[in-house]
Amino acid sequence: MRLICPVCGERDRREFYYMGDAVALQRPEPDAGAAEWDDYVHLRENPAGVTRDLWQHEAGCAAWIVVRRNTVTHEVLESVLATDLKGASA
Amino acid sequence: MRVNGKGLIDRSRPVSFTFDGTRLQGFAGDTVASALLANDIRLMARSFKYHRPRGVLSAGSEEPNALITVKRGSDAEPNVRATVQEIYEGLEVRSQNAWPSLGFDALGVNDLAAPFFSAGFYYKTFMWPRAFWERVYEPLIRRAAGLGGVSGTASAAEYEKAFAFCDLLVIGAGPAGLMAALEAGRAGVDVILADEDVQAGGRLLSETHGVEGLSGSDWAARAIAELASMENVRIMARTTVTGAYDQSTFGALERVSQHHAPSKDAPRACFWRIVAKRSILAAGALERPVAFQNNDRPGIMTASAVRSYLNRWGVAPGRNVVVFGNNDDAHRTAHDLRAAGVHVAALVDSRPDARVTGDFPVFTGAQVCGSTGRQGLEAVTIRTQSGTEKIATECLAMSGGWNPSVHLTCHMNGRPEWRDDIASFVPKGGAIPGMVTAGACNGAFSTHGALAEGQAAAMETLEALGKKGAKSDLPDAEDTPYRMSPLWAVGGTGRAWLDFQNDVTVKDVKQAAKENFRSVEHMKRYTTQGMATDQGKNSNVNALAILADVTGRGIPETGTTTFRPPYSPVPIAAMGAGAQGKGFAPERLTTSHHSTVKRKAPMIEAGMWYRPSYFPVPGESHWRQSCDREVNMVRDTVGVCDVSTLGKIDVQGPDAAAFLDFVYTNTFSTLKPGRVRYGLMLREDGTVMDDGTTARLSDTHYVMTTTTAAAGAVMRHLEFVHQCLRPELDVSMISVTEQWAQFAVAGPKSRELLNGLLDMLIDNDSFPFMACGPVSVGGVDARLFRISFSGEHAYEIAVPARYGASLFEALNEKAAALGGGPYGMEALNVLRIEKGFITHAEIHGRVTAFDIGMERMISAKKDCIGQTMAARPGLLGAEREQLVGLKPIGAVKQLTAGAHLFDPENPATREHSEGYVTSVGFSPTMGVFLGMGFLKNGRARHGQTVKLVDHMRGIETLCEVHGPVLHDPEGGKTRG
Amino acid sequence: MRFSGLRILKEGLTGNKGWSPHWRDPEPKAEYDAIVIGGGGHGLSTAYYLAKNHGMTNIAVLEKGYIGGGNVGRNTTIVRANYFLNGNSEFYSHSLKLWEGLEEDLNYNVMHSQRGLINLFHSDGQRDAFVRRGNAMVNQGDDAVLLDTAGVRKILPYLDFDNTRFPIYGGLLHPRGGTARHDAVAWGFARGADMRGVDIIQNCEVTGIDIENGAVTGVQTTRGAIKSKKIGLTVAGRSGQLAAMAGMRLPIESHVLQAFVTEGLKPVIDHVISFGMGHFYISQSDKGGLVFGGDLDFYASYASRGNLPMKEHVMEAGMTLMPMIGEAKVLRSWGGIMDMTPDGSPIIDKSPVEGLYLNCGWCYGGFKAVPGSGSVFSHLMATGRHHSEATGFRLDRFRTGVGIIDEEGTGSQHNLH
Amino acid sequence: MGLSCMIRKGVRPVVELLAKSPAEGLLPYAKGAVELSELALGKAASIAPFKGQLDAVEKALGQGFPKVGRTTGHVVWFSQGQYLAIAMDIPDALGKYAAITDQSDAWCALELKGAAAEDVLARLVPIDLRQSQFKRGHCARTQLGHMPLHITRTGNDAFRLLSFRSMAGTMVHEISRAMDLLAARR
Repeated sequence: MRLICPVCGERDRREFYYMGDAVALQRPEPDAGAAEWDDYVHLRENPAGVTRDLWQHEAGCAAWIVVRRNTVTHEVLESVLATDLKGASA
Repeated sequence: MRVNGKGLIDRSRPVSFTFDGTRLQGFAGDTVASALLANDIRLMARSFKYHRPRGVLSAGSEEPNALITVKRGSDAEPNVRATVQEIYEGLEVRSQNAWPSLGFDALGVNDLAAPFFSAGFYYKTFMWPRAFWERVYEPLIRRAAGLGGVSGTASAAEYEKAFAFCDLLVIGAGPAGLMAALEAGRAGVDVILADEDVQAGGRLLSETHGVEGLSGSDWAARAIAELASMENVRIMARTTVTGAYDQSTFGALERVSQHHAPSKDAPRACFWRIVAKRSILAAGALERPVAFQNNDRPGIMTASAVRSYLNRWGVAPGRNVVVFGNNDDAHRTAHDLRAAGVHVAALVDSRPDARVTGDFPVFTGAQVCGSTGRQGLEAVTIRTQSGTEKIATECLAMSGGWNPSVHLTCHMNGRPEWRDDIASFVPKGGAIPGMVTAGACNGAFSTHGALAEGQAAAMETLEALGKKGAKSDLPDAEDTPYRMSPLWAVGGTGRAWLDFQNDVTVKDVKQAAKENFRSVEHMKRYTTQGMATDQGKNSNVNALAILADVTGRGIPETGTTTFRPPYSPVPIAAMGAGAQGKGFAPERLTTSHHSTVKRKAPMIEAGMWYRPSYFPVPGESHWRQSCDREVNMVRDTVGVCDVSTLGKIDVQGPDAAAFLDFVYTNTFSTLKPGRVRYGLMLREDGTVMDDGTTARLSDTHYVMTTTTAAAGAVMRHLEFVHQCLRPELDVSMISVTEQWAQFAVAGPKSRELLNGLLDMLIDNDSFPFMACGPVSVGGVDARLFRISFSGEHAYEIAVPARYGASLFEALNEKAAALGGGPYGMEALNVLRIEKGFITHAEIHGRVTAFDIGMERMISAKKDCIGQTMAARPGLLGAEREQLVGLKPIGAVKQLTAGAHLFDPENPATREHSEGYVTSVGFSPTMGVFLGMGFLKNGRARHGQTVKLVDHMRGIETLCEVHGPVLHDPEGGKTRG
Repeated sequence: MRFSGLRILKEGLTGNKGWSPHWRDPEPKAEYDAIVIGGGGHGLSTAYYLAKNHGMTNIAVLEKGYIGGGNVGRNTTIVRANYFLNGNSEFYSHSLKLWEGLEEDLNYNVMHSQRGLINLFHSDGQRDAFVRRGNAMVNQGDDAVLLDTAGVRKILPYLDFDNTRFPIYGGLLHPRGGTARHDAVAWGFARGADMRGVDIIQNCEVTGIDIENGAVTGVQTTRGAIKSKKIGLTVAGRSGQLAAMAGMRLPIESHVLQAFVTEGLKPVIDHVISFGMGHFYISQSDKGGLVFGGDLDFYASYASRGNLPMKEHVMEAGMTLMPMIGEAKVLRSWGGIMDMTPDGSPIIDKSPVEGLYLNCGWCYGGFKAVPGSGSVFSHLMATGRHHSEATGFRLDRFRTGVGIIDEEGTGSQHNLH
Repeated sequence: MGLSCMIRKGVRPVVELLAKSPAEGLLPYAKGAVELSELALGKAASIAPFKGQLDAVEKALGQGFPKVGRTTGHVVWFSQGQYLAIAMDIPDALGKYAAITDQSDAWCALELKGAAAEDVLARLVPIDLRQSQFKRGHCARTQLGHMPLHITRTGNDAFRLLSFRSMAGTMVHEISRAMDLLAARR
């Protein structure tokens, strides 16, 4: 399996660390309440199909990236720097 | 029997080898199988279940019967295909799964008991009496099962792994693959051409019809020569592409030195990871047998195998051969044999309308329905319209038609499609992204068809690569149509084999269906059909057809089982190459390593690092003596310990302070430059992640320390928090763990030691407790931190790593002069237990700040990672197990880590377990064992007595519960 | 039909003509007293115990493909009860006791073989952790023995004790741990359930869950609508999709776990060996294949196949621990889809929807749990109350933080368990 | 080879600290058509420009910075937003615009040279090092076996390899093993 690092280009999966659903980027406010925090830390859409998940090019440039990927075919559709996404949303 | 004037072997180079101790001769270019047949040896192996005598079925890696063990120096390689292993001078080959001998195999009796060994019989019995399964039945079954054996000791052989990259990977060097590689190579793209065979050509090496007026092998040789002359083409012979993985990554096994005498330096095989932008599968096809009564005798093989032995290796598998098929292709075998002067006793074609000519007896609309000959074929019985007759023969060449080699296209869950006209499965387009299939593996069985599809595949691929391909004229070659009509099994009462190795017969499949194992997956798992070492390459389609027939479904509806990687088996040593011994993980050595080893300190692993456990001195025979001495040394004078393995992370930038406030539970923005503070880090779920001290070197520059174990995880976490949560913060992190060699100098005389070493003097005002700053030693810029993990007056001094070894010597020299010296992990552990400091033995991933009594360190004035979830009701309260100190008060004075804690009144059962011990050490300072552990509502139970029970070590004692800190609770010593 | 050696003999002498289906293929009825969705190990054992222990026979198991085609048919067949946290300890202990009587109970030889499981440790810290585990096992009433290096060498002489990267300090032996023939477990429970009247309906995919004012009323399937007021989900690997049909999100991420088998070899490994340092576990099947596995591929996936980096890691672990397996050839590798939860422990609970019960989140501990899971889940479905040995697997434990069962201590990141 | 670049400046040096190089005593090693030797990096500092300060940094340093995976003069791209200045003096003023971190002792620097150097690295490094793809001056952050690696092609058949100092022994072992196995093929 190969992923695209927006910084380094296409690399073997062995260079990447996987964290999970890209929901990790939307950290709730401290006072958001138990339900929202439970959602953030535990509950998952877990789609059989296209998903957005969070990886770090740990053995490479250390960039955290959001990868749009198909969980059934393992097709990689797009990958973006987490910082760019946050910049855009900010 | 050798046939003069035939074959590609080098008759000028005789090669001798042994089979079960008997010395035999073959020629360079022979496989074990061809050489044995040349020596008129047909019996080569025994089957798995019934131990039936077996010879070769095929001439390739798909061979299910002729598996042998190759002796290689001290070790042996089991389950080698005799059809693949090339012979070399001195090769030692042994047969397998037969005792006492291949000729007389005691377990052959299984064959007589076959009626009781029908499909799934073992699910229905061996249940009484209960104990007998493990004691009697299973051991017997295990001993009977298995094929070859591993030697039981580590193999001396070397294996390696490698990566390769290309624009186009062509899998298979038959006519289709060669044509594709030629066209792509000429167009200038980077090509890798991989083929599992020794020599390029595929079926061309085994057929008499040529290409462009040249013999097949000559044409292939010419093509390979042209390819070899191209810089952009890489030819990989003896290389089996074993698996297709995501994003066009392929696994491949190269047999590097198995074809010559074992050499201890050369790798036996290399496992390749090949990354290709595009791929072309030209894997050819495999001929399928026909199921009829006793179709498994030595001497019965596929028609194409007979042609291979004859045309490629110059061997006639028998002096007298019968050919049996359901297609025109099989006729070639009869013609080739005849032309080579081998007697063809009969050609039997199951099709009434088959058109056959040739000067040998021909039976159309007839079938071979049985055979005789215990250890080798003696005769076959054929059934014609006019009845049955017996024909004496040593070899039956059978053909049920061809199965395209679709296997790789199934590795990513692709399902092949059924084609009625050729009664075979063919690859589904797009099953492997970027892969095009061509030639026989695609259902194009003629040489012309293969060449044409190879060329077309190349053109399609070149276009996809954005390259212009110039179509060259196709070499002219035969284009005989493939005429066949399905014949899966010949009717009859006896046992007709489908899966030869696993002894699965037509009856077994029918019985499975009767017992409602009608799904193809159920049938497979119930009968073990297709689960042998050939993974059903020779048998799946036949078995499927029979299942379809008995369940009244069509073959497409019945579906197939999934072909999974590897295409052909891969040694664990190949995919795991380099890991044997220490190669599994890098070894990290501190700058004091060599000096430490010289001091005879036993080393222990700490993550990937090695750290000294203690430093023995003359007269000490037990580690406890050394440990006690080292503890006392630190308490009384001064000790030196290499702490370089702790993670050190430089945190710099205008927002460094704000960033640390967010990742730590406590506040670092209020920390003054030149000072150090202990920090606690939580995971977002509120559990403790790590702890350590962080020093502020300047307004915008901190250096954080982590535990040795968590260094990597913390660095990753910091980058996550920065890049994914707080990218607006202007801060950057870089690890300086490797840059600095850092040593703890601990004990009442630590300052005295340093003042005898540093280029300047320090005192309690210039360097109070928790101070840090630049110093210089021997003229080298260094960093000094006044921190303590021992509870004593202590420092940590860091120098650029190149000076580490030298400084360690200097520190020890000075320490010795003061009555001190180096100390190791054992002493460090005791010192911190006396002081109640935690390590990952305590913060093991399930404890909260509350559990370790640090909930007050979670500042309410700010948000931080883990703060919210740490406030969940379940993570607080008396029911939680809380950190306590423990002292034995019973008769038994020993404490053990891992023991559980109970109310003295209660039995030691799960319901009553109230906690457990995490760390234990003998405190020479206090003359008792001290422990740390977690106890329900522990903070409220100081002074109470609990029962410690360690079933594992047979220890039970009473303990007094107290606060974790015993040594110098007021901390006067550290400030001193 | 009752299976026995005698029966084998009789059939053998009469051409094996008398065998009958192990289970029927009935048409789905319009309504059942209870429906179990998922014909894997957990679903089939749930149905079996619903019928056997609770007398509920008008029930159906709905399977979208063929029964036993999920993780029960693609695992490394290990059966053990060596957990150390409340919630897990009592449950797996309960399950192991059921295993020990399973052949007689089912009249089906599932080849449960208690060949002993050894967890190796490689540092003092790991030893202490395993001692704590061993003590927890004995506290629970199960068995555990602490072995030092010599003790391990005695039963596993072929390990590399001299040169391996992470020296072997010892091991925790679980004598009652072992293996079983995975497919047979599914078939045995199917046959047992079928004999008690349970309808096992294959090729019947559930496409919707009908809910009226907060309670389930039935399911939509590829073979029509089926009514029932009690529905249990046992669809590990697909729990998220099924829960979504009921408008729920679960604390689950699906991951792929690979496993491997080598060509048949003469007996060489008698025990089940687990190498924590490299996350590698291995045993040898009765057919002679070395069956082994490692860690997750670590990325969310529904493709039952894995990639090279983890394959290589697993083989490398094998090579540093027991280089003598080097010449064994890997014959086949496959992948299963794991329901990974935030604490690595399962969920057996009522759902917010009345009549809809959850049995999911088995991570990769599902096989050994098959009998236990069926017995406690059937109890919950039949009585509405948690079984005494399975009170810990609550759905709300993550939100409240009460009774989190995190054996690995790696916290809420799903793939780290 | 002992690096003895000692800066004497303290008040009263009482000890003399000797410098040791990471792979001291392990190299050079030659096999087949390849040589492996240790490189003296000299002074090496990582430069991570603060937000929007790249221009200021370039000005202060009097040179442009390389693109990702490239080298400019003495500056190599090192990681996301991070550069490594090798054997050059860093003006203190730079600290205003960037995080400067001394890395002179953090890395074991080796040179692999020879016709088969690329084939040796193909045994250990998971990226495409073909001359056509990875040209002189190109660099990348990746892995060497299971070790972190910063690799630069310094010539047609020469590479500079940086990995953790503490892993020098394993680094040398793995590369020389690959050299041996490659040379033993026939």
